[in-house]
Amino acid sequence: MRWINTRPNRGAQLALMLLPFVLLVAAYAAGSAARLAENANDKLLPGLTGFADAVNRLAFLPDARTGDYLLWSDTAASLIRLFAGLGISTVTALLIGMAIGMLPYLRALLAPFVAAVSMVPPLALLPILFIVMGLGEASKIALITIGVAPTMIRDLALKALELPREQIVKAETLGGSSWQIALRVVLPQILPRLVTCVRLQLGPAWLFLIAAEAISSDSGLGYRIFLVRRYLSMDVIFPYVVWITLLAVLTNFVLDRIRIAVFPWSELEKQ
Amino acid sequence: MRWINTRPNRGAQLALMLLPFVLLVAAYAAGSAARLAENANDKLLPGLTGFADAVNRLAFLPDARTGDYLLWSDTAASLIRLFAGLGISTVTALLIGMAIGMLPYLRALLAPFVAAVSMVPPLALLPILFIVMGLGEASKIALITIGVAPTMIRDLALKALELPREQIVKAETLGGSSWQIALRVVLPQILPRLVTCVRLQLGPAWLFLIAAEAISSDSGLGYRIFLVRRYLSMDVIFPYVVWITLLAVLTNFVLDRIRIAVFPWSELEKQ
Amino acid sequence: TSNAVAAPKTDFKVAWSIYVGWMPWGYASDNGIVKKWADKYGLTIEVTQFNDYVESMNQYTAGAFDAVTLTNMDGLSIPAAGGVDTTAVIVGDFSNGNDAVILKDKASLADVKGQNVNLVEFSVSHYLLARALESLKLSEKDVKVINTSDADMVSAYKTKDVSAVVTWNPLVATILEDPTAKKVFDSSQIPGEIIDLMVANTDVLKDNPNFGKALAGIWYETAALMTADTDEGKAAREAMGSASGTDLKGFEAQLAATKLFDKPADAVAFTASPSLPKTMDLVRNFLFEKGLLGSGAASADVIGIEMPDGKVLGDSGNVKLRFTDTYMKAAADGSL
Amino acid sequence: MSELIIDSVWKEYGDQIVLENVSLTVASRAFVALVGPSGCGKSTFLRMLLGQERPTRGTILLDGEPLPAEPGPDRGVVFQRYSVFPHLTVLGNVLLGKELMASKFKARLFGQARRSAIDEARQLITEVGLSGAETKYPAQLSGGMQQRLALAQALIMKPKVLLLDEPFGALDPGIRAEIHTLMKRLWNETRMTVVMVTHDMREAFTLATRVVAFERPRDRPEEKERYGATITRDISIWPPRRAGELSHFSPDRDGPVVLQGPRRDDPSSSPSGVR
Amino acid sequence: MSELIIDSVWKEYGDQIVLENVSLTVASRAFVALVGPSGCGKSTFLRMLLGQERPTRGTILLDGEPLPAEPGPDRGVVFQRYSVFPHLTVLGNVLLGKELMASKFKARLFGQARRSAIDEARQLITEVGLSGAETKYPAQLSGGMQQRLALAQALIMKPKVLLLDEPFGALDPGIRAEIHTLMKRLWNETRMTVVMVTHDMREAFTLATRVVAFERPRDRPEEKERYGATITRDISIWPPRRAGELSHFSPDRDGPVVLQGPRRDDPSSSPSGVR
Ligand SMILES: Nc1ncnc2c1ncn2[C@@H]1O[C@H](COP(=O)(O)OP(=O)(O)OP(=O)(O)O)[C@@H](O)[C@H]1O
Ligand SMILES: Nc1ncnc2c1ncn2[C@@H]1O[C@H](COP(=O)(O)OP(=O)(O)OP(=O)(O)O)[C@@H](O)[C@H]1O
Ligand SMILES: [Mg+2]
Ligand SMILES: [Mg+2]
Repeated sequence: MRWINTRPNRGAQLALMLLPFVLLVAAYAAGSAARLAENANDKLLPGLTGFADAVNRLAFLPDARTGDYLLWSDTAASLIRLFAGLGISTVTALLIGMAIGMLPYLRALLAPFVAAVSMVPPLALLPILFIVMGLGEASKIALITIGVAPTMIRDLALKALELPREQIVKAETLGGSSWQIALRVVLPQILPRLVTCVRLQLGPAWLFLIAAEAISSDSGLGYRIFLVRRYLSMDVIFPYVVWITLLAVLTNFVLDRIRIAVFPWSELEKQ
Repeated sequence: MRWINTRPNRGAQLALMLLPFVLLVAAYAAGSAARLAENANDKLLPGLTGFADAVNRLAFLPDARTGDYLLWSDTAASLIRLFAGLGISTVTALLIGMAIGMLPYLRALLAPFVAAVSMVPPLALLPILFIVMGLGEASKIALITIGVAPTMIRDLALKALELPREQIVKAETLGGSSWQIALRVVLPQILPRLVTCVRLQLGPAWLFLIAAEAISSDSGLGYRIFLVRRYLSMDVIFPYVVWITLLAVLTNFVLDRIRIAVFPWSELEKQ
Repeated sequence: TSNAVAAPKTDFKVAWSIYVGWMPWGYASDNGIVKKWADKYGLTIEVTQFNDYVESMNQYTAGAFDAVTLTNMDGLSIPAAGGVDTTAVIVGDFSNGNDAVILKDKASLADVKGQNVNLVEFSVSHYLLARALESLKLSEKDVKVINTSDADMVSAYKTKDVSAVVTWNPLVATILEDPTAKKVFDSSQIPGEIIDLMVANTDVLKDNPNFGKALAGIWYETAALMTADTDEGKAAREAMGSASGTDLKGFEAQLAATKLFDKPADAVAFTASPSLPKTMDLVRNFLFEKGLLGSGAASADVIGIEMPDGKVLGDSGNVKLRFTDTYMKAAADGSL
Repeated sequence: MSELIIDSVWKEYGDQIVLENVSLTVASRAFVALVGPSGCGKSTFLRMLLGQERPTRGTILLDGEPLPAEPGPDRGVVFQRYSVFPHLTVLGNVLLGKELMASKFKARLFGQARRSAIDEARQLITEVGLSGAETKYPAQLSGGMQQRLALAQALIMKPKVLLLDEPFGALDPGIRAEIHTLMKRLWNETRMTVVMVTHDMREAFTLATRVVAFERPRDRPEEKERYGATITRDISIWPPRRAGELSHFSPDRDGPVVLQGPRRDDPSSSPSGVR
Repeated sequence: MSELIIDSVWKEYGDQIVLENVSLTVASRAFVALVGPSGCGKSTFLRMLLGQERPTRGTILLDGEPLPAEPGPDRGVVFQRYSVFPHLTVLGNVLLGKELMASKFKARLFGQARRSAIDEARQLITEVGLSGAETKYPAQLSGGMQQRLALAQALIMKPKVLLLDEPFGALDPGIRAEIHTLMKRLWNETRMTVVMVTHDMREAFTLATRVVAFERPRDRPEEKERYGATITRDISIWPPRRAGELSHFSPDRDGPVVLQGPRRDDPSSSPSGVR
């Protein structure tokens, strides 16, 4: 039997899926044990009990200074920024992307500009951003938006352009105006793609959030990671990284479910 | 005439394309003039002559300390890292992505792991990366790879999976083994997508490069930006950002031309 | 950003970043001390914490803040060289061991010769290295400097290719936990040269002297609280430790390597002493050599530095950095 | 009335002449089948009637007025593919035209207006044999059902002219025969002129009142760019068919009935789907 | 020899029974047309003959041996779509099978071996009427040309059994007629058994030696999942056609010749392409 034709059964599939994660944890445990045997105070690869301590301290004991439960207050702070940034990007991308995709004049005006802007490395422009937006939440949200929106705009514009010309013509023969066609034909078909688009941008959005929090903040997951990095407190950094990853994976999954629930036809189309 | 049916002619199209860029420069010039009127030494928005001076100094006069022409030596250092990182990512993504797409066992093993890894914020793991890879070029290239490869792997795996089942079956009836099908059917059809995939990852790759150079380096475009950021030398930062953007836009364009030249059929397919 | 505008201003913005000598600002803000003093003078003072020191100075230089915490060297090379006339309102402390040159597996400073040295380029670490090399009659040509971000200095030290670093606390303390790390030179060997300041925009200060007074009031109340050997003092130190990502013990260790001016009289004396002009002369020459006083600077004299007694170091027509004891003296006299 | 007058129309794309001097008068309520080799410009001609493209030279008049420069509700269309909206249900697809016409900004109907529009839409859905499938999405329909839906969608606008571009080309013969019957009936019952492009001669002669053939008179490769296609034949069907007068011939059902054969697994296929 | 024996084969997907107790013996060099309503399991049956799927119950024998569990070079296939490789030229597509068989690791031929393979490929390309298009990519060919290419690609393997799943369903009638002629000739000249799924009765009766109909005997919605389709008719064509003996009837050309009509703009269409 050719390799491409052999398929694992359900059990094997589950086992295979878990294997790399188990291996990773095992490799970590071995590396950590080796380093701790050499230097019991080693901070780079703390043992699993070190993690348990840190997580317990951060998640279940109030902070001496603020009285907050840090993990949760950091998570709340970061998620608010993340979703605000993604939300603004989404709306912007939807409006501008659709307009670029539908209106030839706007396309001529904006498409090259957006393409150029999407290549600008936003991290290099942070000082400007902070001056313009101030140092509060606005600038963090703006960094996420600047980092994420141009790609989303291009993606959605492309999607709007890809709608078969026949559909638009058909809508015109049904008496649709530009506005009506945007509202009833283009928009609903773009929305599922928008959700997918947001999912693809989750990784970059977290990246920009962490970068913004690293610079000026007093709470947030990225802030905490950069704060304790000075002390090489990997016992805090690792759990935070895992937690961020989990949040991202979960968001990704939930968004896809939402798409299927709200736009059932988009799932039918695929098959 | 409906808005969606009005099209600019060639001249109007060119004018529209340039308009946002011109506006941006004009807005900058105005903002800069206003700030310079208040403080002639203002560094945040230097005047256009300030840029000319800085560019002249960096590109055409040797550096007092090293004797290098900084812009060019920085560009060379950065591009080597960028292309090394992208190159390694590309090869990795091609091999693993194709394997995941073609072999059900490997898919069960790796697909969920890669999906999880692609959500890990790489910047947070820098300390580990340094310890493992050292502080030299290796860790910079590794950061680009870690940041960029998981997304590419997923994209290529998806593409390999999307090949019509009929094609694979047909290849089997032509006597193809798994290896032969990979080599002669899947690989060549994935390559053009790989090029597109690299183009999409140019933005993130630059981002990770700049982040890596900001952390430890003695040359490179990102190094220079973060070094002079200490003095808010926007007269250097802006030209560097524009230069990076230009390089990215150019790479993007060249890669697409290469795809069309090397895989002419991939362009035919589109129509 | 109303540098030149004399209109009455009551809202002020102060930026600070996480460093042992500046933690009191965060504590004061959290615990109502800032509000108390601001209210006293009918002002509002918004205190913003930065994780990233460089960005806090950039924001001040660009005009987004009225006051910021920084070192004497950065005060000269960043806002002053950037044309922002800046006055040191409070001389808070100087580094007395907080900055150090650390070698891996080598015990003597002389061993630094020929090595790669990782440090934040153009920072006080760079200056410390220059002073250390001077003490050996060496110059920067004898080593190779590699710019490394402070946030990653600790993990950088752990890598094989790093053998020498220059940095500050808490990074010094964390690196020294590694048995291979040997401190071979530190700022206690150049006492009083690395000074931590609270600076404010000179124009703002001139128009609103109450702002300076409020800052002085905040600083000395907090400093007195944190140095007190009471439960309250301990609680304050613990809170500051926690805010800087460490604990009480770690914070107290950092404090021990800092000469904190908790009494205004000491600060006044330090500012008026003849050693300050000497230090600033060293600093400006270092910066000039590195080309950090502006690309067109013809000599170290381009920027004038005014001392409390009115003497000016450098171009008296272009004074951009001023030391004053006005506010600290007011605190010492109890006339705030 | 809905008479189409095409007067010496040329169409060029850049240097390439696609159509050369085409003149044709289509009587009101005629059913014209347009045939011709692939690439000769049939779709281009249809797009010009639709208003999607403009002739390079010449004029097109609808009821004596120049054609509007854009597609509009007076001319309906069914393409070979992409003629229905994948995000709307069957009912939603048929309603859409009503909604666009009646509600300028919201493009939606509510209350009584919506109920009466739904009644009308349902009636049309039943007429094209899709009743029962109202809540399905196009992806859940077979190709034949989708094309019937596209017809219903176009017909609810009561267009003066119905333009069909190979509407049944992608369907298999059994389904096609069913749709031919439907098409005949609709043409008889509604007051519209039909122009249909087709590759299928049998279809052309089964449905049309008149078959018009486009061809490039000069077809050597080196001449292709320089000369366009034009009308080479124009055949009226005998005995003449007229809309509204039921023809005595039932449409040809694609060959002899051989076995009580395959039926589509298609809930709304007419029970007499025997080939 | 290439006799297929299908013995009481069942196929279930989860709970759904698709095929129920299908038994069929296909003689060597027969041409079987498989017809039946959409969704009744024709493609599934073909996939089982191909080895792409395995029967849930029952056995399939090829020349007395159980079928290998995977597709292999003894059974060629042409699908309705995606049967040629878009990244290879016409010549590359036909050569591929030769290269895969001859070169295990590189999957490429060089030198003399390559030249002789090319000769063989060119001959086949000419036979299916594609000569002149050797360096074109599939995207540059019309649908009919692509399917002829797929045939050539399968035939170079000299398969014992050729399986066709609606290979001509997407083509328009003129092209289809041409391909039928070609198909007849190839079947006569090569030594293979053909099983073809089609929706088109006319095609089935034009080409096949035997027409087999699949149908679900119980077709009420609530029964659909529980009973599968099976063979309901099995008709041998009269007068019998036999491979190698030229039939006296030329394949039906889809209806009467009405006008010296549309030709395809297709360089390799046979010059007699008149309908
Ligand atoms: N927008 C366009 N720009 C340039 N050339 C075009 C355009 N649209 C069509 N053509 C050309 O015009 C000619 C006629 O095309 P058209 O689609 O009208 O042919 P057709 O008769 O409908 O063919 P088919 O039977 O294959 O649908 C073709 O040669 C085509 O390449
Ligand atoms: N992989 C599969 N998993 C589950 N069900 C399947 C699968 N493949 C086919 N089926 C089901 O089996 C039935 C038969 O499908 P098949 O494609 O064989 O029909 P068909 O006769 O070829 O139809 P058509 O004429 O439309 O091509 C259908 O109900 C289909 O939903
Ligand atoms: Mg056409
Ligand atoms: Mg099928």
